Amino acid sequence: MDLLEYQGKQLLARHGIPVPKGRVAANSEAAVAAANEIGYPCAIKAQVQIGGRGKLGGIKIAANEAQAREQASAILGMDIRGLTVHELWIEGASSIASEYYASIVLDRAAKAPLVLLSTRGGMDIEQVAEETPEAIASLHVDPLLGFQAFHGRRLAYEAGVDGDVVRAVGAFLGALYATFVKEEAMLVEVNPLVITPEREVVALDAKVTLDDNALYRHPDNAELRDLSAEDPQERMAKERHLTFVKLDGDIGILGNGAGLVMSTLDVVAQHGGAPANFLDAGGGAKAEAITAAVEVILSNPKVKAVLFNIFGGITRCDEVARGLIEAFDQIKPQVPFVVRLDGTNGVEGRALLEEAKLPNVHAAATMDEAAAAVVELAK
Amino acid sequence: MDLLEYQGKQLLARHGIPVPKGRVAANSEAAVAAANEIGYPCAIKAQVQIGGRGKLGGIKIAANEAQAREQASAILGMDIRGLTVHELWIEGASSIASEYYASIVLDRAAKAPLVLLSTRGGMDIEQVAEETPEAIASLHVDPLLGFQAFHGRRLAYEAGVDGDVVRAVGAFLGALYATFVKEEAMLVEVNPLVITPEREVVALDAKVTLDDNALYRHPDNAELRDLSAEDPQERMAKERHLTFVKLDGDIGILGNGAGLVMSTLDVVAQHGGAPANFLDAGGGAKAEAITAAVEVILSNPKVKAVLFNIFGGITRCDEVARGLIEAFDQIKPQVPFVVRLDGTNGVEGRALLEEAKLPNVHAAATMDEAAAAVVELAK
Amino acid sequence: MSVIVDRETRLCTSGITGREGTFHSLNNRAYGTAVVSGVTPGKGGQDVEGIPVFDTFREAVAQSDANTAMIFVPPPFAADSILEAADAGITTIIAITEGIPAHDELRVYTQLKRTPAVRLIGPNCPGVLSPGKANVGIIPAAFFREGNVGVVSRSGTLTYQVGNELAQRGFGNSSIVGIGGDPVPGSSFVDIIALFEADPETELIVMSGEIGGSGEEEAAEYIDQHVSKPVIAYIAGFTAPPGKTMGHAGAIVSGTHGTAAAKAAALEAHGVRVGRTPTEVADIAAEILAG
Amino acid sequence: MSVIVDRETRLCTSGITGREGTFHSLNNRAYGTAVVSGVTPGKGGQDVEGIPVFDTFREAVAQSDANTAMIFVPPPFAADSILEAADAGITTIIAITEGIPAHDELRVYTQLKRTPAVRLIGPNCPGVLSPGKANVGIIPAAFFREGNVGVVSRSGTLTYQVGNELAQRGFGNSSIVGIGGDPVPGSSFVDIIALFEADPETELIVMSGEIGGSGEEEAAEYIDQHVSKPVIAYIAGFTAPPGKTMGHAGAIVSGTHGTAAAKAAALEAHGVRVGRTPTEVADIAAEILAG
Repeated sequence: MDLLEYQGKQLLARHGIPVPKGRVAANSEAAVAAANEIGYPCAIKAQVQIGGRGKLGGIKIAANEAQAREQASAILGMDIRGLTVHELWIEGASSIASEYYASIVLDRAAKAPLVLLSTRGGMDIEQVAEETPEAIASLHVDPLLGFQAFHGRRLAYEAGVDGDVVRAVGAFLGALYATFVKEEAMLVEVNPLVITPEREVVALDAKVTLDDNALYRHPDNAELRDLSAEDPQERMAKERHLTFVKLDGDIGILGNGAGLVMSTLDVVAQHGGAPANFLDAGGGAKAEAITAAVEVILSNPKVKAVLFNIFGGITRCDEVARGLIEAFDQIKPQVPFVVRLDGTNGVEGRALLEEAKLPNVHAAATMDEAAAAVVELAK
Repeated sequence: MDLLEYQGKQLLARHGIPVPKGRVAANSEAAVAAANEIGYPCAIKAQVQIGGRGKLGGIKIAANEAQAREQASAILGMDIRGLTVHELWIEGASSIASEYYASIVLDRAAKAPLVLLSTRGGMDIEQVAEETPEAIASLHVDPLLGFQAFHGRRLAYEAGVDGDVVRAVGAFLGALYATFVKEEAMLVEVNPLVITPEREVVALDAKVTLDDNALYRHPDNAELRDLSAEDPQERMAKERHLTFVKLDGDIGILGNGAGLVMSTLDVVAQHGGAPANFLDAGGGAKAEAITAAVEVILSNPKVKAVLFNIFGGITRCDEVARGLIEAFDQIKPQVPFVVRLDGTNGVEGRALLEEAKLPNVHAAATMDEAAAAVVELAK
Repeated sequence: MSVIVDRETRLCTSGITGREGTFHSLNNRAYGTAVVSGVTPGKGGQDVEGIPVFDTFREAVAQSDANTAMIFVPPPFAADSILEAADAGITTIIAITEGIPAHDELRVYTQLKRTPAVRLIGPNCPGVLSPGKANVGIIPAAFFREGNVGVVSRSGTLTYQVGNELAQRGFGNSSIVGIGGDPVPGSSFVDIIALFEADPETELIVMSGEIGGSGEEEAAEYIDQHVSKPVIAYIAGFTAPPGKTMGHAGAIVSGTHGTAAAKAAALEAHGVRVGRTPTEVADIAAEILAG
Repeated sequence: MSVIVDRETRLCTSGITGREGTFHSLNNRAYGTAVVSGVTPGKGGQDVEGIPVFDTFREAVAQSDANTAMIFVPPPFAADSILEAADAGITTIIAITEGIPAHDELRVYTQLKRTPAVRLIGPNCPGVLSPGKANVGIIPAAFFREGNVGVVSRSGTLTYQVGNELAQRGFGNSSIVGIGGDPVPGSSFVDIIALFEADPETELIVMSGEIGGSGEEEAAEYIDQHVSKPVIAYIAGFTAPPGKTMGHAGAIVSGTHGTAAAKAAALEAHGVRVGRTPTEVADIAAEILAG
C-alpha cells in the first residue's frame, strides 16, 4: 500500500521525525484557508502516488492568497501521469541549506533492510547511482540487532554529510528505521531530506509503502487507503475478496493461482492479445467466487472476450464450471468466453459445461490453444 | 538497586501488568486514610527490601478502620531482619483462586534472561525447586530475538497452568519480559502471581532489581533510590563517589581495585580480624579521593584500626601517600593505621610517608604482613 | 532419492484442527506420508482421525518423534509457530500459510539462519511432493509420478501446469518443491537447486520463476558455477505492469527491478535455457532427456 | 608465544582523544604495541602524537589495517563502539570501559556469538599484556616479564598483586588476561584457559576469580576434562555479605549462589589447587614449577 505524501509525513511525525507543518485540502477554498493559516510563502502540493510531480506542475509555491487560490484550482483535478489530483497538501515553504536523500527498503536479495543515504538529494536516486555512485552510502541492518548508532555515523561519514549534522542525520536515520520497523513498511523514502540554514534536519517529502499483509496490526494505517484514488473496478474486486489488477487490454482473464494467471497473461500476449486484467480466483475457488469474478471482469466495458484458465489443484473444475454456469444465468454475458478446465475433477467440469451449452462459450484443451482462441475472438 | 514492593508494582503497572490498587503511607494517619479510600478488607504491608515479611508480622489484613490504625502503627517502625519499616503499602485484599510464581533473571551462566514459571506460588522458589522441581518450568530467551508467544505457551503448559488461563499467563510473561528489558532489570519476580476467581491474572507482589549501570537511561527509576533505607555512611561514600560497602567489624579497609579490596578483607579475616567496610578508592585514585575515603572510614565509630592496602597500577603510590598525609592533617585520626604501598611509584610513596612521620602510622611491606599488623592493633 | 521430504519424513501439522489443516493432513497421510502428530494450543490430548494433537511442538516432538512441520495456522500466528517448531528441534518446516507480514518473515529468516540445521520452505507455498514417497502440503499428487525431473517453483498452480505438461510427455519427478511467492522465502531457488544437484535421482532441473526480487538472477549465477545437471527455466509475468502486486506478495516489479525480461536474460546469459511457455518448457525437457 | 595480543597486534583505540584513551594508547605504544590508529567521531583527520584518528572503525581498518580494538569510550557509547569494531572487521576487541549496562552487554554478547571470528575481552577489564610483545590496556607492564605462567583474572589490581608475588619468586608470564568484573564478560575463564592450554609457551595457568556468577565453577569442570597443564586458582570475596555488590558489577552473592566458598570447593573437587591468599598462590606456583 503506497501512502500519499502527507500520509507518509504524518506517519514519520508520529515517530518524532521533523516534517514541515501542513494541512490537507480537497478543494480550493480549503486550500486557501490552509495557506492563510500556515502563512506565505507556502507550498501547494498535488497528492498523487507518483514521483516527479514537481516537473509536471504538481507543486507550486504561493506567495500570497491570490496565488494560493489560483494554484490550488489549477492543481486540483489535474491529471498527472494518469492519476487525477483529488487532494492538496499545503505546507510552509522550507529554507534549504542542503538537500540529502535517505531511504530504507526491504532488500529481498539480502533479506534485510537496506539503508541508503546520499548528499545528492532532490533528484532521482537511480540517476544519482548511475552518475555519482560514490555519493551514496548504504548498509544492511540485521533485523534482529536493529539499527545502531554506529550505522548512522558510518552512513553519514561515508556519504559525506556536513560534519556539524553527522549526529543529527544519524539520529534521523535511527528514527526512520524505527518507523520502518514499527509501521512494517516495505519502503520509507525521504527525498529531499533537508538541512535548514538553522542546521535542522527535516523530511521535505515522504514516500512510504506499507506491507499490506501487516495492515491488520495497524488499524490506523489500514484506514489510510485512499479509495478515491483506486480504480472502481479494483475496488469492486477488493470488496469481493478477489486478487485483481487492472490492465490496459481488452481480453478479460481469470485463472487460479497467481503464477498461472501471470503465465496466462503472457501466453495471451504472445498470441498477440492484450489482457484487460489479472484476476486470481485463488486456490480452492468455489462457485460463488467464480460468479463474482465474472461480474468484476465484465464491469470493464473494454472487455471483448474472456479467457478462463483453470488448472485444478485444490480448486475443483466442477465447482468452477458450476460457478460459470451460475454467472451466465445471472449476468448473461454478451462477449465470448474461452474455457480451459484441467486438473482436479476436470472430466466432470468439462462435462457440466458441455451439458449446459452456454451461449458463446468455447472449450479449449490446453492453455496455449485457449490463448490462441480468445485472441482470435477478441479481434 | 532493589526496589520496594510498591515501587516494583508501579513499574510493572507502567507496562500494562495488572496489580492491585494501592497507596503508600509513611504514618498511621495516612495509612488509615489510604485504607478508607481503598476499602476493607485491605492489606497493610511493610515496605522493606527483604523476603518473608509476612511470616515476621510485616503484612496484616485490616477488616475495618480500627484494625487498619492498629496494624499500621504496629508495623511502622518495626525492625524486620535489621531493616526499619519507614513506609507502608495499603492495597485492596485480593480474591485468590490460584497462586503461581513468575520471574525473569539475567542468567549469567547462560548469558541470557531466564524465565521461570511455577504453579506453586506464594512460597520460596528455591524450596519449590528442591521439593517439586517438576512444578517449575523454565527457559532462556535469546536477547536479540526476544520473548515469543510460544515461549509463554511452552512455560504455561509445562508448568501445568490451568487450561483457561494459558493464554493470559503467557501474555503476562510477555509483559513481564518487556518490563525486564525496557527497564533494564536484573530481576523481576512476581510471587505470588494470582489467578482471581474471575480468572484474571494479577501481580500480588513484586520484587525488582534494576541495573545500577543503566539508571542514567531511566531518570525516573534513578530517583526511586530509597535514601532513607540506606546507611548514612554508605550515603556519605556515595556522595564522595567511592565504592563502599558497610560491614560488621572494627577494622577499616581501603584499597584500590575491587578484587584487591575483597582479597584484603579475606586476608584480614584469615588473620582473625573483622573488616568494618569494603572501600575501593578506584583505579587512578588521586589525593582528594584518599582524603575523602579516610573521612568515610572514620565516620564509623566502631573502627579501631585502619588498613591501607595499595598496589599501584594506574594509581600512583605517591599520590596515595599525599592523600593520606592531607587526611591526617585535616582529620587527625585517633586510631592506628597500617599502610602497605606497593607498585607504581611505591618507593616515592613510601619515602613521603616516612618523611611525614604521621602519628600511629605503621608501614608494612606485604599485604599479609599488613593484615597481621592491623589485626594486632585492633585488639 | 528425492529432496526435503521422503519416507523418513515424520510430519507434525501446526493448526491441524483447522479445516484446511485437517483436510490436507489427512490427504498427505492418505498419500503415504507419516503424519505423526499435530499441534493446536488448547487441544492437546485430542486427535484428528487418530493423529494425536499436542499443545506445543516440544511435546509433539517428544511424544511423536516428528522431524518435519507443516504450518497451516493463520498469518498472525504463523511466524510464532515456525519459530516454535525450530525451537522444538524440528529440522524441516514447510509453511503453507499465505499472508504472513514481511517483517515477521524477516525476523524468522534471520533467526533461522542462526540455526543452520533448520530448513524452512515457504511461506505461502504449496509444499513439497516427492512422488511415491511423501507429500507435505497441498500439491495435488495425482498429476505427478516418480521420475527424474526436479521441479522448483515460486507458484503452486504454475507448478501443476508445468508438471502436467511434463507428465503428458511421460516424465516423472524426483521432487516438486514450492518455495513460495513471498518477498522473504525461507529457501531460495539456489538452496533447492543445490539439493537437486546433489540428488542422484534428479537428472534434469526445472525452475519456475516470476517477477519480483532477484532469486532467479542469483540462481542463474549459481547454476553457471555449481550445477552440472541441465536446468530449464520458466519465468511468468512478462506482461505485468510495474508497481503492481500480481497476486503473490513477492511478485512485483519495483521500478526497473525484478522484471521477467531481466530474469530471463540473466538466466540465458548464464547458459540456462528459458522456455517462453509452460509447453515450451516441457518440449525442451523432452528434447534434453531424449538426447 | 602468548595469547590474544602479540607482535601481530595492530591496535586501534576507540576514544583515543579522551584523556584516558590518549594516556593509555601512548603508554601501550611506548611498551612496543603497534598502535596504528584511533577512532573518535568528529575528529577524523587529527592525530594523537602521530597516531591517526578516524571518524569510524571502518575507515580506521581500511586505512591503518588495524586488527585489534581497545574500547575507552564512556559507558553510554561503549556497546555501540564494540559492535562497530566487530562490524568493521576487527577480530580482537578489548573493552576497558567500566559501567556498561548489563542489557547492553547481553545484546553485544549475543550478537558477537553470531560472528565467531570476533573475540571480546572485558568489558570492565584491565586488558591483556603479553610481556615483551604487546600491552593493550591499563596493566602496568613494569611488574611483569616474559615467562611461562599464564594469568587470567576478573580483577585488575588483584592480578598485579598475584603477578607481583610470582615475579618476586622469579616467574614471568606468557600473557596476563583480565576478563573483567562485569556480569556478562565477553570472554570467560574457560575461553582463556583453553587458549593457555593451546599456547606452547604457557606451562602453568593461574586463574583469579571472585564472588558472583558461575564462571569459576564452569572453569573447574572444563579444566578437569580438557586441561593438561597445572592450574592454580585464587578466589576473592570469602568475607563478602550476600546481596551486596563488591565494587565490580558482577561481584555479588545472590542468595546462596556465587559464594567464594562454593567456587573454591568446586575447583578443588575438580583437582584444581586453590591458594587462600595471593601469597599462597605464588608459593604453590613456585612449588609446581620447581618440581
